[in-house]
Amino acid sequence: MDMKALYLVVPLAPLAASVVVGLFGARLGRAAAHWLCTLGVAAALAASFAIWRDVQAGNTFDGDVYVWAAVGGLKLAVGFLIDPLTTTMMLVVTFVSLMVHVYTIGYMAGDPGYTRFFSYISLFTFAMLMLVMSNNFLQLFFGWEAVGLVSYLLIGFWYTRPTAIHANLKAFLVNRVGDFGFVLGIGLVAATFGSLDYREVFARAGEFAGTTVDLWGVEPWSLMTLICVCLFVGAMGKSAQVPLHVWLPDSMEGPTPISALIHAATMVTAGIFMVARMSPLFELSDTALSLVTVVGATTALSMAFLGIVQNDIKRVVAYSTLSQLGYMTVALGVSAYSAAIFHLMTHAFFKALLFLAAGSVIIAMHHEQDLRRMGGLRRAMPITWATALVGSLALAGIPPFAGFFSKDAIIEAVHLSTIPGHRFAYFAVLAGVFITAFYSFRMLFLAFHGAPRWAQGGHGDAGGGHDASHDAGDEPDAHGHHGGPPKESPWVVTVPLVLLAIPSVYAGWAYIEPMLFGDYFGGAIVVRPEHAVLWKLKDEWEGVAAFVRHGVLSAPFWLALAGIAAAWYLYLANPSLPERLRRAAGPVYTLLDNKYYFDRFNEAVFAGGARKLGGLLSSVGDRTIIDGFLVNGSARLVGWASALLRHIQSGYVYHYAFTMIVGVVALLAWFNR
Amino acid sequence: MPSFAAPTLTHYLVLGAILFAIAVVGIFLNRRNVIILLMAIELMLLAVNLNFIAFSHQLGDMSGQVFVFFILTVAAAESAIGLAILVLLFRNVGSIDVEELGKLRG
Amino acid sequence: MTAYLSLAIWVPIVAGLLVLAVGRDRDPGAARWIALAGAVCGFVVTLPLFFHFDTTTSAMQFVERHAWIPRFDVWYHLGVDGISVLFVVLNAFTTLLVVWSAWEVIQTRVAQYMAAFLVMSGLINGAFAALDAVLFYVFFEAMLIPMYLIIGVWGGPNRVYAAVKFFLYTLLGSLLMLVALVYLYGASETFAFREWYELPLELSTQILLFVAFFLAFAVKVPMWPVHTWLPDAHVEAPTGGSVVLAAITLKIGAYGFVRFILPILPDASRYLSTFVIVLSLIAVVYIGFVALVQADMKKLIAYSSISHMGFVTLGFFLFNQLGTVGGLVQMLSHGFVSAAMFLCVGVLYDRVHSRRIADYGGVVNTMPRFAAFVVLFAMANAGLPATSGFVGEFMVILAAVQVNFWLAFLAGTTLVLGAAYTLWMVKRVVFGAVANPNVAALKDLDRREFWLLAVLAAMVLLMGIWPKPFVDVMNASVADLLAHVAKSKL
Amino acid sequence: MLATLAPVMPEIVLLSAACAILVIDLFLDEPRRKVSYWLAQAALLGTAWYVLATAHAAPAKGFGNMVVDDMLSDLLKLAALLCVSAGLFYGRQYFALRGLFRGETFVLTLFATLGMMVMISANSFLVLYLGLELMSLSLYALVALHRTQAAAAEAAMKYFVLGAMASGLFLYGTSMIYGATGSFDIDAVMRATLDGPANRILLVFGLVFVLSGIAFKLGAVPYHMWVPDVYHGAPTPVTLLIGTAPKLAAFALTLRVLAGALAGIEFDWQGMLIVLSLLSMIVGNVVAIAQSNVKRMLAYSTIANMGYMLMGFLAADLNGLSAALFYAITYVLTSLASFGVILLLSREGFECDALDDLRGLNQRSPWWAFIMLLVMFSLAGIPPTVGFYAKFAVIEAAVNAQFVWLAVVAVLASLVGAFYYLRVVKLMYFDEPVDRSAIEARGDARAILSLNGLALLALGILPQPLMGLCVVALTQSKFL
Repeated sequence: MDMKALYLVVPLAPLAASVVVGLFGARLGRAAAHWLCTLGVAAALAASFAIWRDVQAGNTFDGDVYVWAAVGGLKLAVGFLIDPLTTTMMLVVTFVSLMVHVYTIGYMAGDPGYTRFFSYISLFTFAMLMLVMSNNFLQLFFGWEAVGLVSYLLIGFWYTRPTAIHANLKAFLVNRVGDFGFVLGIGLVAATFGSLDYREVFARAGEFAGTTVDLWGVEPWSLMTLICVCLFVGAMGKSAQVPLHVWLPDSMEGPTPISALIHAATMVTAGIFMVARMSPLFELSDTALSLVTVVGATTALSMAFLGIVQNDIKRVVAYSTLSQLGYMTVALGVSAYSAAIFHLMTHAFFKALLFLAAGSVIIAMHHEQDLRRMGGLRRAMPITWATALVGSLALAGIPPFAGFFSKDAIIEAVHLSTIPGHRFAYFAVLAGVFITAFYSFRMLFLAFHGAPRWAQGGHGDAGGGHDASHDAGDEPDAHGHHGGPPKESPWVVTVPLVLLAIPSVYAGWAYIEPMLFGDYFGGAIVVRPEHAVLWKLKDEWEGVAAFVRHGVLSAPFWLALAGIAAAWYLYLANPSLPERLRRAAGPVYTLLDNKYYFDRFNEAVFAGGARKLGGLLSSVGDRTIIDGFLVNGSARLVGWASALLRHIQSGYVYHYAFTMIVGVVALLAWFNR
Repeated sequence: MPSFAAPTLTHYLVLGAILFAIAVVGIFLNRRNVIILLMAIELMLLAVNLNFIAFSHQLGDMSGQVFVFFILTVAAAESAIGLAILVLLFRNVGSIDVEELGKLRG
Repeated sequence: MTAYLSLAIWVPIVAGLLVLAVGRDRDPGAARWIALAGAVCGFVVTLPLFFHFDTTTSAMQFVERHAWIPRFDVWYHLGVDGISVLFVVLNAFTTLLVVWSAWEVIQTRVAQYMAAFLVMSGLINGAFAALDAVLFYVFFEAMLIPMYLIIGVWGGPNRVYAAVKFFLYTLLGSLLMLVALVYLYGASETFAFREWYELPLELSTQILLFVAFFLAFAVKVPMWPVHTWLPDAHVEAPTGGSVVLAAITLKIGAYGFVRFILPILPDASRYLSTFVIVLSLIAVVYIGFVALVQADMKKLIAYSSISHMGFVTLGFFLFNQLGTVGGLVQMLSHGFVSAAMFLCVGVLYDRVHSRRIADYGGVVNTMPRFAAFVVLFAMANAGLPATSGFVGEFMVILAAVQVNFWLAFLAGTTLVLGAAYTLWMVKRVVFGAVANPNVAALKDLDRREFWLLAVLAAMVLLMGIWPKPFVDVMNASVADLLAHVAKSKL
Repeated sequence: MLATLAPVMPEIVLLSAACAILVIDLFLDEPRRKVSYWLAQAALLGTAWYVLATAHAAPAKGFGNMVVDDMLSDLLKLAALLCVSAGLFYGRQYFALRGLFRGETFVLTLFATLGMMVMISANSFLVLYLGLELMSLSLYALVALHRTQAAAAEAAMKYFVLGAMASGLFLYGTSMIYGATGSFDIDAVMRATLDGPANRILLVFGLVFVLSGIAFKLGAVPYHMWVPDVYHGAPTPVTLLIGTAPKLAAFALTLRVLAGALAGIEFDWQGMLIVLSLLSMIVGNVVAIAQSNVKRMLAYSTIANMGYMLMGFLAADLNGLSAALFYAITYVLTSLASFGVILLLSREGFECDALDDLRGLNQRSPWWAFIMLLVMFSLAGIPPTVGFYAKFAVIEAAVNAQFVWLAVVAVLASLVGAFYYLRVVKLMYFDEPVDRSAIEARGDARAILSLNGLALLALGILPQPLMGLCVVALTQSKFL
């Protein structure tokens, strides 16, 4: 089968499955539905793997499938760009998607919307693949918004829950704010380069390095900075960077599989992928890169803090995702694009693992998500515990797990970077390691170790603080079987966990060398010499063992260990301490608990403000001024004139005669002067 | 008795105009009854006749005076109809007072 | 060369009269079937227009020219080019939809209802195909009568005010245009407005003529601030009326810009382009906010139409190929999307007889297939890629960036605003738990309604996935138009 | 001798018929009153046929140049005759129900028509005056026909007084013109004003007074005060007669006097016409909105429409005058239909003259509602009815004569006007009917009214034949 057909199979197989299951799901029945979708994604994975090997053998591909529209010299088309970066992402997406498909068979077993759910996650896989494989900005934007749409549908999957439909609207709108910036960036690219194809844009990117554009009163900006900032706003929206991150925690309202697939492994990484793909443009603008670094650092640090205070198991993982995305963005900022992609890959595995483990715990605990009512599940759920431990170790960055290699590489890269803002980034990234280790093991200990707390009735002592509105509503009890002690989840759930645990372990040391230091990405990623931090690292590279030995001696590793120790001491050795600490840190705790008041601010200013402004414009602008004054006003004016003139027709003959004579006299006077 | 020059065209025209003005004023100043209106109309036509005769004499052309005869006949017909309507008005409205003629208005 | 255009005009009108003749209120069946036959023939006649259309040339095609009023050198002169052919087909298609959708809904005076739509469809085709200024004007105004009757006779409680306001608003603009047309006739001794493209006019006259034409077409587009008739007309009009009003009648206004204002008054257009662009942006942003707070579904969709049409006028006054084609595509897609959304509201209104958002909630639980369609059309209205709503907006934003970044910035806000008010409505109406007994008693789409929405959904998706066939039709004519606009006439 | 009388043969035929009917009617008792009605119709249609038969291109003068029979006068005479005949068809049932179905009704109508024909083909101020008076006096009598009605008496008195005063003004003006130009003959006066030694002050004085007389007949503001009261007071068929045919005669009067005789001082009367036209359009359209009585509303509509017609005269060239002629004819046609529908709806003891009586007509009888819709949209000047082309032609004439601002005001006034025409359509189509009694009307009246209504649409779709005819008529009459 020639390669071009294979490229088409990758996105179309999940699409076909999704459409068939979507339209005829009810008639096909649940088994046929999940088999069809899983097969679709599996076909995509196999094809991706074949393409990956073909690309490793050196032949990339960049061509159009069909011309979407040709207007005024601008060719808009749908086409594929197959190169190492694309194939890596394709593998990650299809692999995680397959794991989630298999996992969903178990997790959503009792849910009435079973076939609809499968159709949605296959549709999501199609959309993500189109985004990743595109060779022009138009299709990139198509994939961009399509994943936004499917995440909207999935977050609001249980549409009867008010919190879910609030969350999905919020997610879509915040994504749209990002897309607003993104479309402006694409507009600028089209205006400057006269084409939306990557090949032409990247080839001629250099010419416009110096050009500036004046923006009304603001002193002239460098064009490339403007383009990159706009594109990055799109990335911020999709990859949930501060301040456009508010939607991710709420998207936990959706079923857990999608949290794993969309809000950990694939969609949120779309922003990172896009910036990496746009490396030729970003390299031309230092201001944009420093912005990326600063935003990434703030996200990494601020979100990590929030992870500590969460009591809902899924929200802890959600904030951990936000923080890790901050790491990847920092990596992009310091031009260590391949490190970012590497971390993206490893993070996809262990984060999906953690989410699915959390899901497994939720099933076992009959949809109890509150960490304070778990504990001691180690013995009851050994496989979930073991895989969760692997995930946590990887997340914390303990060698030889994958997390260590990718996160350490980023920290080193930031350390060597000279981009403005790199000192703050380095501090944030380092502090982040400690906090990440702390909250990931806090979750592990609270859930799997210590005394079981699920037996006590009521809500448990340490409830307090965390906002009751969101978490109280647990997922609708789709499973029916309530009560009974937690026991290990069926194989359909645990097998994906194990399969994800494997790459979380070996992916790190296996791929660090080719990806970071080898020519793995080839032409896909362009780095200017003065930014090339990874080349400096390359000089000191003597192999994986040396890297581990060096890593073990350096600060991040010890910070991670300290984090784990702190978590062990606080939650296992001296469980009453966190309560006292919380009370001692009064105002800081409330600040963290209210997620820095972002939500309340957005609600009041943007949502409330828009409604008030709309109300004002509608009532004053439309009704009173235009309608009342101009339209009905003129009607009343004519009515008044009509009534006035009507009185002149008095009915008396002499008045009529008088008017006639006045007429004659007036004509005489007027025309005889 | 100072010598008295023969009246020229303008004298006649002025007289005609005065008569005409009196007739017109008669129509719209009159508040009492309709007969005065009829009389005013007759006066107006007579004023016009005066004008015609003056011009005809001045131009030395007979057609002006011929026109006068037509006007006289038409004036007669007019007053006939006017009086008929007057009678009708009296029978229906009960009075020929101009003030009563105000019901059709607006 | 068969006279397709004359057929496209007179077949619906004759069918309408036939329906009137045969229609009796006791057994409306006959009237309905003849109306459907008329609508189908009307649509079939327009298909060759699209399939035999030569996309390479910008010249007028399917031209027919017969003497009509030699006294004023007025000809019965018809022809379509890239800009107008799609709208003739869209109009016939919409009429077919409306006749089909009003099958059971309209019970009183069915014959007159169907006849009004058919006659109006013929008149609208006439307006799009006319190449003679008087012929265009006659169709442009005659179109008001059927719509006036539709809103007035079958409308809602406040229909009289809405109908009269609609009529007088449009009449005000068009009467001033009449004086402008006559003035141009005086200057050029012909009413064939394509000759006016070369007629030299100095700037001051051009500006006066611009004001006259602008008022006529701005009212119909509608542009802010002469838009307040549209929400009233939509709220009061029956479903079919709203569909045709939104899908086609608004397009005549925008078509007027492209056919009259831009080519005949190029210098005035360029001179006043900032003025029009500012109005368009107000329409996009101001109306976006106003739409957010509407409590009545139809009013919300009406305001969203104004916002989308703001994009069209913005696209036209950017004077580049991308902007103008984007504007035209946006008009076409808005025809499908707004027609579909009004039909959806119509489906709900026929069951619950209320248009207030507050009276609904959790419709998805009882009408899942309907909910799927509503979400699809809501996404198209918000301009999601792969739906037709995105194509026009994307092109206009791209064109706006070429002119000025801040234009694109303001225009771009529609991405957020459009999604906000549409999806907020969808959230309150479609999603959530079953709100009240009315919603609980709802039954899902019947076969007729399903296929109606399915056809529209197919068109929306087709135009979203592959707009090339539509864009290719317009390219040549738009290029020729822009050549005219670029050439100064002073 | 017969040859010299050829130009006036139609008038002679009509006169003799009228006198015959006057005498015959004496011998007819009540049930056979129909005979005089049909005789009157026969007279009208016979004369119309005669006019049509003897129509010939070249203008012929008669009675020593005092009467002219050109194509224009044939066209106007034909229109007037057919209009009066249709008026009688419509009004017949109304007359019968109200006891007005008497000989003198028909005789007076015929004499009024005769007066109009004389005015139309007059070529001298004297004949103009005679025709004017013959028509006016007959109409005064007709208005007072309904002996028992106080309103009719009041309307007749007002019409008489003001009419007499207007003709007085007209005569005073004629005397001035006679004094300035020395002749009554229109061609002679025209030559005198164009290049002769005419005394300008006297001429303009005369013009003002003559114009006042003419404006009264047309019903232009400020001489319009009689129109609403007479339309409202008179019995509806008489209102129909007053509102239609005399307008054609008034058009001929205006044409002969202004465009013909006083062509020399064109600049002056153009200025005056602008004032009259502007005022009429505005006052007519604005005050009509406040009316609740159909007849009064149509009265104001007449005033407004006459304002539009005068706009045609401003250009004073073939283009303008043919537009005005076309406007006059189409207006008469539309006005005929409008009163026709009102007469159709009137029944025993029920005057359909309040606007509310039209409520829900579409439900009572969709056909007549459609006809009234066509009438209303034709009056408002909305295509595809013929009213649009009339307004279009007149506006084109005004713009052609560089009066663009006047055209704009005219267009805005017609917008205001459109409101009350729309209101009638609203009443008919949107509201529920107040009384649901069936519509009884004679077959012939229904047929002619339908034809009349459909003519508005037919002429709307193909206006060229009538427009062409107007142009030819004016060019043939050679006084341009």
